[in-house]
Amino acid sequence: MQFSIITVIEKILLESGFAALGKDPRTIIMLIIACGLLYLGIVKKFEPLLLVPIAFGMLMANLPLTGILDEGGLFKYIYFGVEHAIYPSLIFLGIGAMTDFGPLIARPSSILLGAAAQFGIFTAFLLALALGFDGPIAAAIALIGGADGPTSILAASRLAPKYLPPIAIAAYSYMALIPMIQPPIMRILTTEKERKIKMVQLREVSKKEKIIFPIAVTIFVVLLIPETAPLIGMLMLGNLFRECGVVDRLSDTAQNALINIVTIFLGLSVGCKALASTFITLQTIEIIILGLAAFMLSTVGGLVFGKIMCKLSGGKINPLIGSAGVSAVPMAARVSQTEGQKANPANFLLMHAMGPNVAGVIGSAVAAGFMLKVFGA
Amino acid sequence: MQFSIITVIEKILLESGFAALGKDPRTIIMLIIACGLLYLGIVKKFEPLLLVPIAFGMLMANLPLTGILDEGGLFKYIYFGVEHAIYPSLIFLGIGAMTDFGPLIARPSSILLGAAAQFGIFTAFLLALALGFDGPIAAAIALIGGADGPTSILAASRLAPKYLPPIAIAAYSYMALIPMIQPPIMRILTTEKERKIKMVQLREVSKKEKIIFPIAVTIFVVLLIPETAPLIGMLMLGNLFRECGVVDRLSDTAQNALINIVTIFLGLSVGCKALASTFITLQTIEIIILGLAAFMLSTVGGLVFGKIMCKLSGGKINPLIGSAGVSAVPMAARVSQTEGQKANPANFLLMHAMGPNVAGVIGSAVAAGFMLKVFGA
Amino acid sequence: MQFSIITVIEKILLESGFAALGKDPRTIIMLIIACGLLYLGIVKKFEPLLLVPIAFGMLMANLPLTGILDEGGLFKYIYFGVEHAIYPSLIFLGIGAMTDFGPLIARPSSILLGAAAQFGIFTAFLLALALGFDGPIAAAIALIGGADGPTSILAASRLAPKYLPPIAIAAYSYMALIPMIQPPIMRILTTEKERKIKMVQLREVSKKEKIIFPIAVTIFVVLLIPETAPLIGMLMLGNLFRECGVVDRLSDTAQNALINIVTIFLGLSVGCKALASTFITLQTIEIIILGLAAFMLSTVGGLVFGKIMCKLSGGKINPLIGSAGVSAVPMAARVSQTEGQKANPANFLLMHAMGPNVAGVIGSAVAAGFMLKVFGA
Amino acid sequence: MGFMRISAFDAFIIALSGFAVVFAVLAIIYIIIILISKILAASGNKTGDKQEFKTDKPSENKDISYGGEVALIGVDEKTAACIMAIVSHETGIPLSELVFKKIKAI
Amino acid sequence: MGFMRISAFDAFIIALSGFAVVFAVLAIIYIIIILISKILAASGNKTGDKQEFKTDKPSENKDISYGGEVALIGVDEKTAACIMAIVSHETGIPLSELVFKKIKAI
Amino acid sequence: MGFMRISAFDAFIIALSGFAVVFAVLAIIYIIIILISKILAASGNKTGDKQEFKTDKPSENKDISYGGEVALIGVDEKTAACIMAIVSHETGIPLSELVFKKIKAI
Ligand code: NA
Ligand code: NA
Ligand code: NA
Repeated sequence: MQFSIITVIEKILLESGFAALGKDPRTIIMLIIACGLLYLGIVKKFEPLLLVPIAFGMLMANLPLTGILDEGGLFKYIYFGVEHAIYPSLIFLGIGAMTDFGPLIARPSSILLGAAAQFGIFTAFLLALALGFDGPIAAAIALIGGADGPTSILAASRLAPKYLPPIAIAAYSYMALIPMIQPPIMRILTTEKERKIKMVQLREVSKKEKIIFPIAVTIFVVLLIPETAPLIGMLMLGNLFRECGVVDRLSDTAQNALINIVTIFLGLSVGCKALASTFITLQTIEIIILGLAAFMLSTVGGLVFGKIMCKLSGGKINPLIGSAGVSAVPMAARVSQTEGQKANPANFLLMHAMGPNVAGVIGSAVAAGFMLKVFGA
Repeated sequence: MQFSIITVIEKILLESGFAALGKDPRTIIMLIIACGLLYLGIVKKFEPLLLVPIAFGMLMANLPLTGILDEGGLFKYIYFGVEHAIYPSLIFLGIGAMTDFGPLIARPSSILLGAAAQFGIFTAFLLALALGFDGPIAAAIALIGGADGPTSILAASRLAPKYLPPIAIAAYSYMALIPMIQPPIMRILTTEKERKIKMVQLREVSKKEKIIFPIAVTIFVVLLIPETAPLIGMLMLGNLFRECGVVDRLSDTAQNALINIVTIFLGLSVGCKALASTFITLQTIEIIILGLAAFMLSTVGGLVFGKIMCKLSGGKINPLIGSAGVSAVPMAARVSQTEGQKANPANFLLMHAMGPNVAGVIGSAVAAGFMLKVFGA
Repeated sequence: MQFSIITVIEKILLESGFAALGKDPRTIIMLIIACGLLYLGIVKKFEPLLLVPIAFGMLMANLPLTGILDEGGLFKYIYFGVEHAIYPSLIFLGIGAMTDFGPLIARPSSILLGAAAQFGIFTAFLLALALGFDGPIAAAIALIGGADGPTSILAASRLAPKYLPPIAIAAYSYMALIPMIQPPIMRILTTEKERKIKMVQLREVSKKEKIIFPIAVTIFVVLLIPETAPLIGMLMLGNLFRECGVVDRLSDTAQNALINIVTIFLGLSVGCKALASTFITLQTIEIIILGLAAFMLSTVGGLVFGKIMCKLSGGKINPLIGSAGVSAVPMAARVSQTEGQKANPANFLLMHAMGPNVAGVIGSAVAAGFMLKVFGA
Repeated sequence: MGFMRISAFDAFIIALSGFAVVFAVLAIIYIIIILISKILAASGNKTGDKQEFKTDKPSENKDISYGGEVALIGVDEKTAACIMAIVSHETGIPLSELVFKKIKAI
Repeated sequence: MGFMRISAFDAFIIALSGFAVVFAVLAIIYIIIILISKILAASGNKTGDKQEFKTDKPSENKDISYGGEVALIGVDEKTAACIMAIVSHETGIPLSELVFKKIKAI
Repeated sequence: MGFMRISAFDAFIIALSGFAVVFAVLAIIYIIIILISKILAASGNKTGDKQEFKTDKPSENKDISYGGEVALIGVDEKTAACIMAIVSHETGIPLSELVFKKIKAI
């Protein structure tokens, strides 16, 4: 070892990230994208809870030579929970503890809207195949149309780990863009008269129904599609914590400390895999376009089925609640409320849209289970 | 790959859990047991914080073909903390932070009731051997009589991992059944006159005593029985957090976020190992019977020693506080209070019973350490 | 297996920790040191959040024959997060969420005081080499002078794992001793007139500046010294959580549940490695002396540069805020406040000292990154 | 991206059967919900354990239900939502169980 | 389950010595508690650092202590427990440090 | 500890360049902070988006700033710190954004 102050400074500059940036300028684009996502998360408030950690993870991972992604690096350990699909399940536990299935139980027919609004998943799947993506990857991309972040991440980690970052970022970004994506489609597909429909109040739901619901759903859905277990099972466990009334401290922790810790780690993990070599590709742009198509087609599916239900019910169902079936809880339900009130200021659709909205979470988990069954290892 | 919509649906049904249920109908029994435990936890409020996650874990693990227990499955990772005895120690940290050893320090003689009430452990051990169980397994079963869930789970994970689920479920169920198991024994073994005894108020305990207590107990107990370290050490660390007054935020986290997260994982881990092949056996029934015997004999041990102390103290000790020595904090102490008040409405035994009650936690941890010393690898 | 009650008791005593204590009496010294540290933490309130878990971990680890440090033992698993430098990063996430860089942004020149006050690191490094320590070990010891626990622990875990416990204990102890170490040096190096200087109020800092600051610092510092990524990156992520205003629940969890859980584990991990064989050595005493020297020299560095800035600014900067540049947030800033008020009761330096104080955290992280670059594997 | 491993026909079958499966599973949940409600209603009437029944229904007032409409008089939607959230928070009653007939600016 | 690996005699010895060990260890804790109290009392009197001593004893009133009895007049046990819990919660004083002499329905 | 692997000269160079690096990096942060402030000030004046600008400055009152001094009249420092902490807590305003001109015992 020979030192002089000049050699040391020289060594530092040569080994600094600035030197490395020069070698692969695409990294600079990644840093700009990361800052752009921070802007969207912080200033535009696009799902900031996920987008801020994702963007910061992307920022840190793309600063060269940190070794933070290598064996023994911090992100290597944090990524474990994405690699093994632990984080999405724990997030679903928390989401279950935050979700009130009451409106769904009060009007069970609304669950069908949560099925119809998965239409975009299956059409986007065909589009992705047409664009030349392999089956499993097409399935993972298509699930962006499920409008459900953890479901997309779990499916992508199993079916298309290489494409996890753009899929996750597209999923969360479009969830945040729901108030921009859905209203035009809603206005095109529904008539003024339909949008003005006031819905009758929902019946009351007993505590017993709310307690039995998560148990029964777990049993039947997981029996039918075993691959849904880590999502549906944990979602319903969280909901049981919430409703059973005897484990409030577990419910509280599931929807606070635990989900927050996991959200930080999940975001960093997703972001840290967004490296120039896999992110700045034609596929990323295709994924972004396919994701948007999937979202729009899911919205169409929900609205068209809403119109059918409106007809069948003799005009008692406002088709605007159909678009809430994409999930994106509670954003999509709020959009239904807003559009309904624009047509009729006395219209209050929020609670009616919550039924399809939470049904959409189950719907996309089932769709993910189906895709894992068909394409999983 | 050849598809038609009928082959796909057929494949789904053939690969669904319903098909698998037909092959092993014992699984249905397991699902019913899981629902029964959910009923006990939610409706009957049997230690719901543990029983609800255990039962739901059992439900999910017994739904066929989910792969959730396999290599790479969610429960495989969550189970790590039981397999390596991490969760019981962390739960003891939280319990320590919730426990006030003041009443024990104020009347130290009550600690002997916490020793006597481990009687059931050693008699049930002999009974289990007589029924043909191997030494380590007999020891793990016998520790149900310690009336302390984490201690039972830690010992079972080390001595009898195969029998962990029935042991844990029996331990928590009987802890919940204390208000039914103990009172008849208490009334048989004590006279009306004894039950009417009012005890003198406890002396005040200084903060210094409370701070030195956990440190001194750790040193001496772990020196004597090194195997007790992960239980006694963490229990006393939690208690030191509580009493020292300078780390309130650690104490708060130990008894809230941390213990709640670990409780969820511990419950799921225990439940997910309760599969038909090991659970629906004669041994499970034997464990349930032995566990009940252990609980009853522990109660007898505590009461008989209580009567001895009553005599020796010239009638100053109400023997009803002896049964609280089984631990099952604070349920057993409340039973002492209730029975005392039935005999004499002005009798207020709760605080006097808390001494033996918390001593019982130490007692069963020592008993577990002894068993691990004799039978541990 | 042959038993008699006497052989069993004999076996227990022979296998007890008391017997083992006799074999290696140095263990008794370790237990006394552990109790001494508990005393310092609890009664003298020396950084109790870390010192209480460290001391208790030391106590448990030195009680013989527990196996708690062996393969499969509790502390083996808990230590994972120190071994792989996970805990210090997560603690920095929480510290970032607790830190207000506002005073630094308001008077950016104060950041240079946070550089000058790392003087002790580089002088103590030379002293450690002179005492015969190897380069990496000397570097790890010298970083005690950075007055920043997690930074010291991260560097020691990478550069000198064998010396981690004395380094961590020295770092936290001296941080607690700041109110005793610094004032005499401050009074020697500054004149009464200098200490009386009142500083002008700081300008207001906009929310935008506070949001951009952590992002920009991460990019530039990590580009320059990539080795700082796990410290600077996580510190700034935590700060971004705090300032961006859209992820309050993540900020809250980072500075409560998460940092508390990690603090408990970090403390136990550090303490459990303090065994007689490596701790009761001449090196430990040398580390303690070198640590003190590093602290004092860092204080000198900050004060001298403070005097220079005072001169250059035409007497507008009170040099007392220089000593706060060592970090030890917020203790060192409070010392500046106290000393300033002693000279002039109307002097209110706290906020002015917070700038150098938080700059010192960045300064020592950069110094650690430099040492890792030079001496890291 | 390589070659197309799945024929157009197979792809269409997968998509169609996937959508059918989602519908089928959610339709089964639909049936389950109705069954639960019916069974609970039946058992509730049969056993007639009024004590327990009452805790489920905090009030006999048929007006307590989800959703419905709110007449907003001189109040914008955001303010109304705020008021509802505050009342829900203060009373501890979940938002979904509160009914607001009218919110009027004063 | 196989054969009995432990003879009846050995089993009995294990059980007996186990129970003895539990008693012995807890008896040692008993002694430790008494020693701590004695040493603290002695050192407290010797050094006479009243300042610190007072923080340990929030009041000189000898009535403040654990347990004791409560006369319940026209109040059921459950209500009394509720009242005690509420008072304890409101005042921030741990239940174990509160003394209720009488709880009377009004 | 073995032999000295680093010569005295090399050691000195490492120490000096390390200290220089710390200074250099923190000086760069210094420049970054000033650049951020200047750019924000410039863009703030150019675009003139007053709406957003106002949320950054809760008040036009120039007195709101960090630090400053407090005249303590008949109150010891500790009490003053307490008062400031309480006011900060009660109002929800961070301590660093509150200004106390005077704290006077009454
Ligand atoms: Na969905
Ligand atoms: Na016990
Ligand atoms: Na520093």
